[in-house]
Amino acid sequence: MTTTPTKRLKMEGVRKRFGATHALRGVSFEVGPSEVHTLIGENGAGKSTLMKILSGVHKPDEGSILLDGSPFNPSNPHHARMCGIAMIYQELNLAPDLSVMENITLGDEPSALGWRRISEQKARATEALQQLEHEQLPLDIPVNRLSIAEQQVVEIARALIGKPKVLIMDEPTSSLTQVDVQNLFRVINLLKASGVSVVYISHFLEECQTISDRYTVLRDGESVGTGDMKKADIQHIIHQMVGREMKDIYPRKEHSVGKPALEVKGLRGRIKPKSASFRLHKGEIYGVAGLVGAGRTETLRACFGLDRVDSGRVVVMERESTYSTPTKRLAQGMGLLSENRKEEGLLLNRDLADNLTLTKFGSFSKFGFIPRKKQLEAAEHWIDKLKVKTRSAKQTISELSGGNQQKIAIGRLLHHEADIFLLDEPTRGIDIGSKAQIYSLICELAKQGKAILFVSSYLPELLGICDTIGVMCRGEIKASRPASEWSEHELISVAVGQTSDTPESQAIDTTKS
Amino acid sequence: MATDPHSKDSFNWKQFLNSFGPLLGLLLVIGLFSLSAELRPTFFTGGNAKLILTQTVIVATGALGMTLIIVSGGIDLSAGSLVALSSVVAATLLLQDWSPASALILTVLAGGCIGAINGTIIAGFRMVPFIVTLGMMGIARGSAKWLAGNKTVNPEENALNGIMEPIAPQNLWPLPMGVWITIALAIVMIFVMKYSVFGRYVFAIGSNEDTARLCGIRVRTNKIMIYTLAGLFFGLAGVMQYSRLTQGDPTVAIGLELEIIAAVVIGGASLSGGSGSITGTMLGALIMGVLKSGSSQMNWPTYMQEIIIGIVIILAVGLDKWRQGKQS
Amino acid sequence: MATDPHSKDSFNWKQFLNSFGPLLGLLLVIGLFSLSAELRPTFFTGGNAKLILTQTVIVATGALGMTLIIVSGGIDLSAGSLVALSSVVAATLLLQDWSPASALILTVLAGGCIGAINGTIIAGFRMVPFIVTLGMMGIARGSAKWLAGNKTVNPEENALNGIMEPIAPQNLWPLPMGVWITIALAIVMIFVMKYSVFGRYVFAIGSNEDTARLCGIRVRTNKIMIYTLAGLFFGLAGVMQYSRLTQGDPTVAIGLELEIIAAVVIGGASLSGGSGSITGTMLGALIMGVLKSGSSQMNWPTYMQEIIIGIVIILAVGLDKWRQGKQS
Amino acid sequence: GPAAKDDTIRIAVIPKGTTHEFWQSIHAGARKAEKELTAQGKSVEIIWKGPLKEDDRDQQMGLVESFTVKGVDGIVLAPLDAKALVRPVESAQKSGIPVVIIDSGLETTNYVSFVATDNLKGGEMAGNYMAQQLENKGKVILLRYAVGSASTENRENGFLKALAKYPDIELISSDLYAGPTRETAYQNSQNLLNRFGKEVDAIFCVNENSTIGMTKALREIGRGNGEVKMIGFDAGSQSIKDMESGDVQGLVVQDPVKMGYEGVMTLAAHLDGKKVEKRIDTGVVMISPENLNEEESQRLLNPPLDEYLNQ
Ligand SMILES: Nc1ncnc2c1ncn2[C@@H]1O[C@H](COP(=O)(O)OP(=O)(O)OP(=O)(O)O)[C@@H](O)[C@H]1O
Ligand SMILES: Nc1ncnc2c1ncn2[C@@H]1O[C@H](COP(=O)(O)OP(=O)(O)OP(=O)(O)O)[C@@H](O)[C@H]1O
Ligand SMILES: [Mg+2]
Ligand SMILES: [Mg+2]
Repeated sequence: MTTTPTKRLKMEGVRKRFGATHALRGVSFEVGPSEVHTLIGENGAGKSTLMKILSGVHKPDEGSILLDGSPFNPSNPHHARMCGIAMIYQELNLAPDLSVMENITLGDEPSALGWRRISEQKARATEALQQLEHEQLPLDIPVNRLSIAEQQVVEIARALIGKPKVLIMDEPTSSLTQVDVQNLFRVINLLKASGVSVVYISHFLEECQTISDRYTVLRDGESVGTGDMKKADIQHIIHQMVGREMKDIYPRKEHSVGKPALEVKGLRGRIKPKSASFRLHKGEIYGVAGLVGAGRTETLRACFGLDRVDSGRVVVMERESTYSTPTKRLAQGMGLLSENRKEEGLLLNRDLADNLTLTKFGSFSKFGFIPRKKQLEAAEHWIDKLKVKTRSAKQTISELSGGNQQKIAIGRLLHHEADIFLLDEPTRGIDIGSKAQIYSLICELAKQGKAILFVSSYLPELLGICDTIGVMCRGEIKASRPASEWSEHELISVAVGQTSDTPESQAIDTTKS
Repeated sequence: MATDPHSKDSFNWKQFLNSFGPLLGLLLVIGLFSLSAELRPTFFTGGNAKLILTQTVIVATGALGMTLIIVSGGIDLSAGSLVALSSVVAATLLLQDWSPASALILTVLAGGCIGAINGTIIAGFRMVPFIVTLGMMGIARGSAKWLAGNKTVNPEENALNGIMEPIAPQNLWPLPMGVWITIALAIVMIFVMKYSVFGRYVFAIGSNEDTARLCGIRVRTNKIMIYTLAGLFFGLAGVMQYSRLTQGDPTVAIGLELEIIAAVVIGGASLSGGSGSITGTMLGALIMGVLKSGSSQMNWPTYMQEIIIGIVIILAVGLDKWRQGKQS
Repeated sequence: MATDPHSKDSFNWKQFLNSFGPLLGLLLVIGLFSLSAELRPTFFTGGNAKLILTQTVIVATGALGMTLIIVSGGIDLSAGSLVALSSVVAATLLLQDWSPASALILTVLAGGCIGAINGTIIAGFRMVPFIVTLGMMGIARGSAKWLAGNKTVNPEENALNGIMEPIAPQNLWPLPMGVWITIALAIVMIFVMKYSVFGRYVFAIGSNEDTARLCGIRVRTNKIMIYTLAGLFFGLAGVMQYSRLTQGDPTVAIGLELEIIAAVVIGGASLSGGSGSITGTMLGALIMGVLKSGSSQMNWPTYMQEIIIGIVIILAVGLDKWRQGKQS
Repeated sequence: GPAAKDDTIRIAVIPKGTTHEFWQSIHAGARKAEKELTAQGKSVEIIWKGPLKEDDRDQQMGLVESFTVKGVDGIVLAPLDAKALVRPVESAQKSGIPVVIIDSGLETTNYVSFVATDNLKGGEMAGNYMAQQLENKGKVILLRYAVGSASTENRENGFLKALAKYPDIELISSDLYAGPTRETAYQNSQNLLNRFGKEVDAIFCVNENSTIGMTKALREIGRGNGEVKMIGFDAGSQSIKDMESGDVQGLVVQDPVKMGYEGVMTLAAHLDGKKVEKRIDTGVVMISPENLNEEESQRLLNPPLDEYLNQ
């Protein structure tokens, strides 16, 4: 199947420049029908750019595209869609005020003489949701009332309804949990069986190996390798990707656990959490697992003073301080890395220096004024330390790739010299090299005695670096144990609510390690 | 996947408030004036209802177009100038012996043309609507004065004068034709906004333009259509303005755009786009109309009217904000 | 990726255009008027430069405050009414025998108070600035008329009258005090916007309010401060307006807010917040001033002025858009 | 229409605006009439209401309409436009509400009476007086007021008509409009003078605001004090000061108090069933530094507003 003579899609010598940045410097890439093809590469390697060229968002500077053997030059996304190219973008793309049904059928409404045929629209949307086993999603509520994961499901559903020839998925699973990932894989396999070509982008290499037939590796805007995924050696792919060997991405640095830094008891927010309790110590990495919608994000936000606390207690550094604001929390040395950096986390049209030093201008300000030189020096220090790929500290942050943006967001907490780090999905959308870097950074921090709360939907990383893992389900921490006592399977079964048969489920407030 | 928060219950509540919020506002304002014993006997008469409707019709017609624009995430500051220009165009055409029917059509089309220019600049060059229409505000006003030769344009008595003529001013019936036209157009627009593909695209573009583009909606074309359609409405409002004054007046309707925008926003639309409704807008226009008419009949000094209308605008939108807060 | 070593080149080009874009615009407009042989002898005189500066000063002072607001992602439609109200307040205080100095201070503070009310409503209830200030526009205008008793307020000759008085109008020097005050304040504001923590917060809030909140910036407090500070500037502009007319006039400065906003936007600020500069704003105000003065001296009819200013607004912002497009 | 329940006669007086001193005087005149009629044992109530935005025709129409629906006993109106207000006025008349027009004309005869200054005559007076001041030779400027206002247009026409008789007087600018406020008038004056300030010999401004604005601008370029002959229309308190200091050479002055007074009295007489004149001229007077201090001038220039308005 992987060597069918007529390729569905063939891209050759594609080049693209954004100002001074060469995003693509000659990429060649082929996909056959009924093939799942993975694009692998570090952050900023050019994966999204390549796919955006295919879907008509960007125009290539050079290069040719052949679709089913004939030249294909999409002038806009509409054109590409008409030609059978569907794409799920890396960043969520929904019209928040429109309903679930309208978002699923957006741009391709069944209509007669310009009037919508609502029953058919409903049928199509329902069918797509059924495929993803999410038929319980109400069709008529605006999507801004869904959780991020549910929104992602809506996005995937949209890509399914057009009966595309080529389906591009740019990190579709970055905010999905295991269960939904399995659903997605089932759908991909169905599509594949019906002849659809799927281009799959993900930083989870195991995932890629499960689902893909072939792969192409991009490095610095060039395609550096392609091959059969099933037969490939992961270490070899990583080598091609980052240009060096990567043996152990989960570092084990010795760190000792000290006094309690953050203690939460029966915390209750407006909707979620219902009653969250945990205890985080200095020098500890505390992981929080759970299904999407379990209320992990809300717990962090309530702790940080961003959302209202209805009842319960928060004790910071052994001092009672339940009701608070982000300003006070930051002053207490607590920092939050938000789940959605684009909407809450970065000043997209400001430069890196401002973004990095925003919470702590104070450290170099005099009489309320900031010496720009010192600010830039501080920024460059962190840019070097975190190996951020950028022209200078004065570059606008929106011009960086997603992973590099994430590094800046983390860099801000480091610059702030926080003692308690609340990290909400810190590795979402980050390549494996950068991930390893962030893991070692986190361990480094723990070694320095910082307390780290690590929320993630990617279980291997939780198991890999955490000292303790708590599992959240329906707004409560159901169980909390040392990481060594958890297996991936157990984590999932607690997360989906099968806690009755696990004796440890009572261990809510016994966070000890 | 936990979907408990979206219970059917809260959904109906929202629906209810969304449709009845502006209606409650209207009743509140009417209630306010019914408190005055002095005003009651004259305020609650058919004649006064007709008066308010007639005085509201121009704002309401403009607001139909503005709703489209605001829902799509834009704004149009040139609406008032465009109404003035259209009133001059209509009068000039009539003066040059065009038939009332063709003058009507040509004027409405002229409004559409200027709307199309707005739309083309905004969509084609991706410029901020606020600025483009601020510029157009001056251009249209200046052109109106130029076309009118810096005077008012006074054609002979003709059929167009009748659109806004209140016959039998003491009674509710018959309503002037203009009122019926606006009601009919409002009904058409309710359907367009709710059930047409175009209507949904307007919401999609206002809600998230990038998404709309990536989903293959022709954002540029649709935006041009939105501003053109709005321009047609402003042109029609201009004809009505002509009919009301029985003259083309290049200095009329200064600041009307703000009144129109206020009507749309009081009606529940959000200036950041993506939400709003024609029913709400019509109620918003009526709230403004009742308020203006009532406070001018209340023997309050003029400045009190300005202050009170200002306060009501803030309160109306504040209340809306508050009830939306209740929902989430 | 492929981050070519920061090409010093393109960077400077950007810097250059950002600071000199509005300057080029100003030179262009001046160049336009120098084409007229008829105008040249009177237009390029010190006296005329002084005239333009004096006429621009009120817009420029208001624009200092408006820049803050627009950079923070807001807008203030009540600026014009506030200038009128302040002019009445100043005149009334002077009439009641307050000393000029205390009248000046109290008026500026009164402006600050109304700004603070705007800010409190906007930040406290998270309401759209457009609507809140639209309401305040009516409230302030009505209050001005009320305070003035629906008349103009004419105090005796006093020191405040001198702020805007052009002594020796045929020569550039001496410039009226008001011009110096505005220049001094502009310089202070340049530093505040660029180098102060508060200035950075203004940019941060305009760029992404949620992020600002997450980063511990007291968004509410800062917004109230922004609108209050802007109110102080509008109050000062009101004193200047008083000084210009030597009377408090509640009907003055209608539509001034749009002129002020236009100046800020021509100066390179984006209405969606997060960008803008004081230097640009000052140049924007000058562009508007030169245009108005020049075209009225060209004996162009008023409507030509309106049309041309409209076109310039669109072109200026379009050009800005275009050069930003060039950079990326 | 539905008459008032009690026997109070309610008369609506609708000016063009409310902030000019001129309209304050009209208001005083109306109050004076109210007082006199009350003293005669009639119960009369004056309702004084101007459009929300000055110079907004549409709003003034709305006021006439709502007073018609409300059913007042009569309306005294200073129409903002000679044509636009025709329909509401006719509609009021048809509903049995008599209308007296004051200050500016209306293009219909369907009203009770027209009480106003003869503005054409006022303009001519200004033209002739200017010629006399210039000894029939010189360069002059006319600063107009605004589009569509019948009274000021008549003044402008009267002025131009008078000037036509003097071939040696050259009109160097007559295209510029002062605009609605004193600030616009002042700015336009400054700009006009920057261009023509050195050559101009005399200027005529057709209303209160533009007279004050232009005088200020003239004084600033150092050509006040009679160097440029400044002739204005209407007398605001500032203009009188300016005449006293020698910066203004002539002011055509109307009698707004009389206009307001006669407007209401005429309407009251009509309501009593008496026959009234269709046209009542309230007169214009040329005030110059010579007759400034005469008693008649002082009565016109400093009407006893407080006596009637602050009660
Ligand atoms: N704006 C909103 N309005 C109403 N309900 C919301 C809103 N945002 C989230 N919810 C609800 O709150 C629940 C929890 O949200 P969320 O998915 O963010 O939790 P989480 O455990 O942090 O998941 P994640 O794995 O995405 O971090 C969801 O079920 C969702 O329906
Ligand atoms: N609109 C743009 N303007 C300027 N530079 C851009 C733009 N889009 C992408 N780039 C640059 O192009 C390069 C490739 O970016 P791209 O988003 O394709 O990377 P990616 O492989 O998808 O990375 P990630 O895994 O982080 O999503 C990056 O260096 C990025 O900074
Ligand atoms: Mg990407
Ligand atoms: Mg989450």
